[in-house]
Amino acid sequence: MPLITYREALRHALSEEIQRDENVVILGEEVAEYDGAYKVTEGLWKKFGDKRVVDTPISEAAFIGMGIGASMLGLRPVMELMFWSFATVAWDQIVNNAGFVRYMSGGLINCPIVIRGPANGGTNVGATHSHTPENMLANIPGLKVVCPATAYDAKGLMKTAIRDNDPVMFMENTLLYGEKWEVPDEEYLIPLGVADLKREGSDVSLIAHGRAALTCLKAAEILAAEHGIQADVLDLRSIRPLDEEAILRTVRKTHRAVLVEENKPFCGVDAQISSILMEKAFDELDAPVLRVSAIDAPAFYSPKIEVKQLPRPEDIVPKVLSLFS
Amino acid sequence: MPLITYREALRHALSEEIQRDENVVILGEEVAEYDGAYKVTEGLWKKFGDKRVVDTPISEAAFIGMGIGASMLGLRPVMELMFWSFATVAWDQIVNNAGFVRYMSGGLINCPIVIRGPANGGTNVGATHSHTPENMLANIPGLKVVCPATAYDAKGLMKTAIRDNDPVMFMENTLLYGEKWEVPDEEYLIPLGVADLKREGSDVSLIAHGRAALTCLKAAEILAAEHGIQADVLDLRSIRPLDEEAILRTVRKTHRAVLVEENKPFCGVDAQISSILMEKAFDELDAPVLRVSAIDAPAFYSPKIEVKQLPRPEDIVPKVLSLFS
Amino acid sequence: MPMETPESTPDHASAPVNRSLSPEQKRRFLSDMLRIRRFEQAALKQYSGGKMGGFLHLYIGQESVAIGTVSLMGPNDHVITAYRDHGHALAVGMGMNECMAELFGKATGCSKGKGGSMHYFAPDKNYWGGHGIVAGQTPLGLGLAYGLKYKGLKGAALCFMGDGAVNQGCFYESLNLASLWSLPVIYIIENNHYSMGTSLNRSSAFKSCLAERAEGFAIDWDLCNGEDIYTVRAKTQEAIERAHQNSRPTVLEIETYRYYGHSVADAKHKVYRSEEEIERYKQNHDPIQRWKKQLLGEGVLTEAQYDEIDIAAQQEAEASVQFAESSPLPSEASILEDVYYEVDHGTAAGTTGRHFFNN
Amino acid sequence: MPMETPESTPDHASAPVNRSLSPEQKRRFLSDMLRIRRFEQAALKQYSGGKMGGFLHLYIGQESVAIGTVSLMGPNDHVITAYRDHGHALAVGMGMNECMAELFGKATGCSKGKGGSMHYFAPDKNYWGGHGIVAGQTPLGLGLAYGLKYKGLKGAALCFMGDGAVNQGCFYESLNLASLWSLPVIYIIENNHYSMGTSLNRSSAFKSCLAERAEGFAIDWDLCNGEDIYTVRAKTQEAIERAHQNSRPTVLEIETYRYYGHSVADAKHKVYRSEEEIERYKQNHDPIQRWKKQLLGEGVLTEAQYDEIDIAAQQEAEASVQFAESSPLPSEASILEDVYYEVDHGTAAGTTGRHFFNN
Ligand SMILES: Cc1ncc(C[n+]2csc(CCOP(=O)(O)OP(=O)(O)O)c2C)c(N)n1
Ligand SMILES: Cc1ncc(C[n+]2csc(CCOP(=O)(O)OP(=O)(O)O)c2C)c(N)n1
Ligand SMILES: [Mg+2]
Ligand SMILES: [Mg+2]
Repeated sequence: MPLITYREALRHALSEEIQRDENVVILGEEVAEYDGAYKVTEGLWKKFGDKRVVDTPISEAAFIGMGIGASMLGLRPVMELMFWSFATVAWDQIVNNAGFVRYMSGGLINCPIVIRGPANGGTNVGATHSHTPENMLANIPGLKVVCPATAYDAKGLMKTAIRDNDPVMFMENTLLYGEKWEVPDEEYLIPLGVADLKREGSDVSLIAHGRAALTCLKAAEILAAEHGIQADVLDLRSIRPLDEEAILRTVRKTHRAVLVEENKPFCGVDAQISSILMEKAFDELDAPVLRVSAIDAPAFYSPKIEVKQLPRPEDIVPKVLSLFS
Repeated sequence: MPLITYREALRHALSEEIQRDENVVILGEEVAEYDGAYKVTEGLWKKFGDKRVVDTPISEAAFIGMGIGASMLGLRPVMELMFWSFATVAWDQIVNNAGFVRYMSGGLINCPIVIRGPANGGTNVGATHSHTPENMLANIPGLKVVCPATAYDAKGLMKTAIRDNDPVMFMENTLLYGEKWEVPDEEYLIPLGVADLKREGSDVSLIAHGRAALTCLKAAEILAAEHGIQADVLDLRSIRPLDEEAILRTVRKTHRAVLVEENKPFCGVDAQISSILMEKAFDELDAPVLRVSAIDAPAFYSPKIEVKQLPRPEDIVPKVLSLFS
Repeated sequence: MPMETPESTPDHASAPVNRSLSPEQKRRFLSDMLRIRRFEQAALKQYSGGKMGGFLHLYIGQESVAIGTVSLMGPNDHVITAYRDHGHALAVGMGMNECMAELFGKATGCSKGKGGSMHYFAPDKNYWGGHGIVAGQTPLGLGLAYGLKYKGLKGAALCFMGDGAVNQGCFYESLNLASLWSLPVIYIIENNHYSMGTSLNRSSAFKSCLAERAEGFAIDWDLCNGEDIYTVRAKTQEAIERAHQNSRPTVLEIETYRYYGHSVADAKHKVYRSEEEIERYKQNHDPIQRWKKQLLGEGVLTEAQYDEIDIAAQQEAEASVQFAESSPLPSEASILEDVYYEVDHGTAAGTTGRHFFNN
Repeated sequence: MPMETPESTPDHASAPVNRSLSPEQKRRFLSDMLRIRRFEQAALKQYSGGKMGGFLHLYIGQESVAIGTVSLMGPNDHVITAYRDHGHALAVGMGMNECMAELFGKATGCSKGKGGSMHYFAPDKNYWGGHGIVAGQTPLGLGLAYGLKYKGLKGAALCFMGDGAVNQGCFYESLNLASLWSLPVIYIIENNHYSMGTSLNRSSAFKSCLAERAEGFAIDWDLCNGEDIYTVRAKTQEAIERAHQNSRPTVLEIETYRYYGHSVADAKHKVYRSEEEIERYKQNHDPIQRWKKQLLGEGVLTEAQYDEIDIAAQQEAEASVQFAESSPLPSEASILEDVYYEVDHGTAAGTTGRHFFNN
């Protein structure tokens, strides 16, 4: 299988879906003539023209809202937020309009929109540009939230997200855009709501989403090599819908879990996972479910310090070891 | 002690603090000449005049941001959101500016602002007007979040919030504004970060915040009367800072807990509490910590149905009983 | 003070779009306005009787705006509005039954009892709500216009908003996009001179009027007196033509007045404005009475016909109350319906993974 | 195309605020501009050398705007700006050392390494940042003006923003409030004709210029060519007087140009605009060269003096790199500092309850 970057995988997904469905339109700041601030949409404007790939002014509330309105009429807008951080200025449109219009209309109106862009810390852009709002948006019934960790997942999930008839919040990661994975040439789709067991073990479950899943894979290697501990690494891939079965399955097998995420801890996604395990796997647990999250402060600019703010393998390993002591 | 309403308690707190500190100014839609959409500020404009109590246009992003800017210069604005739901249009100002300005400036700038208003469902105003964003805002390091359940708490916490030198998100409840509690005439303050054990029991801990704490009290009465189960009812009062000690104390005593909140379940405050108990009270638990939250859908308008969407005593009681079976 | 814009002039009555009206159509407008008024009055009565919850924002006094504008809509014209949405709903042809039932929170309501007064919808009638967050509908309206243009349809999106809503930022973002991309959206500011208890001059800084703010975005704008249907239609038609022919946006400010409080809960509405002011409007500027007089003068209406129309409207409203009253409540199970399309339709997507997190 | 506004006219040079300038002050402006340019060039070099992370938005080409405007500030005048904030920072008197150290992410940085390039602050110099969210500072600037008025101080808040930032809604909400309440805020649109890769005409619909959008809010506005300090000062002084004397807001659009990309990561900036365009600006409109020529012409500067000033600026910039390089990193413990005032100060409030939720 060809090795391609996460960025290319997304681009292929977008390109294929634009070709497949005339209602798919890409909008966002600098997505067209500039080829995308992070080059995810590179070449698409040249290939598909002004109608299908559209540059917007810096008006997230209006253009996201516009996309929602257009989706109500049957378009399938794929809106790029240059950073998910900028969702803060479009919060009302996302939550109240995309999230609730179907419900408030008693199911008369659909909102098949995808809002996508990077949502991550770790790139020294400071607190205003490092939001990871997957927990907040998954709190909203009506929204779906997806956080792919690899190129393979990014492509398969993006294609599914575009075809989904509900609003999907698609969160990427600038630190992964340049990383390569094997991705088949043939078309494939990955359903939302299916976690991926990225590594099989038997002793402990590492459960994560987004880039943290990759950090868990590294931690798992260390655990195996240095401590003889074999970890399951479960990548949630989608936050809502959530593959609860897979979570319970791995924990029922290993009886121990460490949850890892790059979000801030208070009411992070892993708070929810922990509470699910509390409720549904209490008797299966040989030790408390522990969490590793970003250090609980706004994102620090200083490159040498920020790197310590996000979960690293060396933060995960001792947590795991503590479960066995 | 005189019985006064939650609304009056808040008003007294505002009035006393306006008088105490010339930098305290109240701003919001209809807070002055109209006496407040929910009459919390009734009479204050008459009493204190145009400078101290100010009506704003319907521009939440700008007036909240304005309050933040003014607070940087040393004012202590108390901003009313007619509903906390409308924070969605001011989200960026609240999160990035109030939440992060101190951090990003390396501690050079303070933001002693209070943003207050009702945050609750249950009044048949539909999904757009029923947000309970305490979980989301408590996710943001830099913000503080307070959710008083009684008139006594509302007054004592409001006065503290206004004197606090950090941004405090103060969430009230329209269903409580008219309810009465004993409130002393003498001045008192309630610190943030101190939970209140509103009922003492021995068998189970009901942990809640806001109106859900009152629902727990009712459930506790039923449990005592009909099932001989004595419940601790712990009202968190402030979400961040959080009185973790009090949470652990009650659970170490009862070894069983049900967490109740009116928020939607996914990544609600109680997900966080559950994960704390998982981590820090695992060996103390005789049964899994269970949760009762709002039914996981946008707020339903229909009065007869919406009432079923929020936790009621009859939702809590069986959860508690299940812990003993 | 309010309503200083000139009332209907002969020009407006003789505008092509008005000259072509048949007597029947003119009486139909009367009926349409009376239907709104009688519906609202019935709703008020039922609200006071404890039959509904939440808010009730009445459209009484503003009927000519919804009827005048919506009467010009063709098959590809769409409507979206704020929470004061009953008038527009009835204007586009929604039935009183489903509207009243919605207020009663019944399963037969237009939104199955989920939306309530502020959140009516009827996409089959090109009616996209009913939106509770002030000005939150303004980008959605833009999106309707975008969708029309994208699909190559000659249409317009009429996006209604209040005079208070003009102070929400997303409206200006929308204006810029509308102008920059030449989208066929028509923002109709229903200026009833108050946003809750705040009079226009206490909420907004402007030059001659609110619509003039569009000038800076190179958007055509206009201001008119809304009490007369001819005027409303003449001005709206210009905007619709601009949208249909040139795919250009318009901001049209229409002066009007609400007789009741902001919502039924607004006990102070005779404090922040005088009784005389309210009376003046009722006496001199009532859109229904004005139109009645106009039609009587034109000889296309008799007093008897008027009464007949009015009684029909009252009866229809009463019947809708009966309908609502006797309709079933939504089921408790329906709380979890209409959240996700995929779940409702039992698709593979809807049955994969956990969608709901009830405890 | 850009910069069609007239350049400095004799009027501007002879404006009272300019006529009163001493030769020393005039040379000081030169020095101030050169300090910005040399600082930015040094930063660019260090960025390329891998000494910093994140973004670097250079102010090169726009120096006259920050220097011209800030030179008029009195003790109660305040500044706030966006992420392209180094120019304003140096203009208000921040040291190159703490500015460069911030870029290096060092503990000696103006924000202790926490804010980075986009988030400089110096409240002791009335400088309130450095804000990363486009236009997010516009309500804060309003708040500074509100605070001044509340406290009865005669001052102004200068709130800088870009030509792309005018399409964020909170700016218009702020304009309405500023006008309605007569707040002494001056919005200065630094129109460098591009928001990232998007040229002005692709991002904004307007009549004659962006500032004219203020007209609809009954706010005074003006447009000027920013390449000449005399012009910038003359126009800014009018706005400051309006703020100080009448407590009225102004929107002042100043045309300018950036020579480098949007940020240093902007590899396409010679694709979305031509090399010739950039060269034309450098050759004909460079604010430093223009000012140098002006002062040479006035006879208040010699080539030797110029070189001396420039070398001093270069040396200062180089020294700041040394300072930054040799400064310590922030401690890991400092991650949890500066989040809450009460915690940092160990008050009762700061020690009650759990504030941080690290695992
Ligand atoms: C963002 C937001 N802020 C505040 C409110 C509360 N609110 C609802 S209607 C209203 C007044 C709006 O007045 P206007 O736009 O003139 O419309 P009218 O009620 O006169 O039809 C206010 C303040 C809201 N729903 N949304
Ligand atoms: C709300 C928001 N949207 C998008 C961005 C990304 N962004 C940062 S700067 C910028 C361009 C701004 O251009 P302009 O206002 O003209 O300022 P200039 O860079 O020219 O100084 C964009 C799109 C952001 N920081 N915030
Ligand atoms: Mg109004
Ligand atoms: Mg620019």
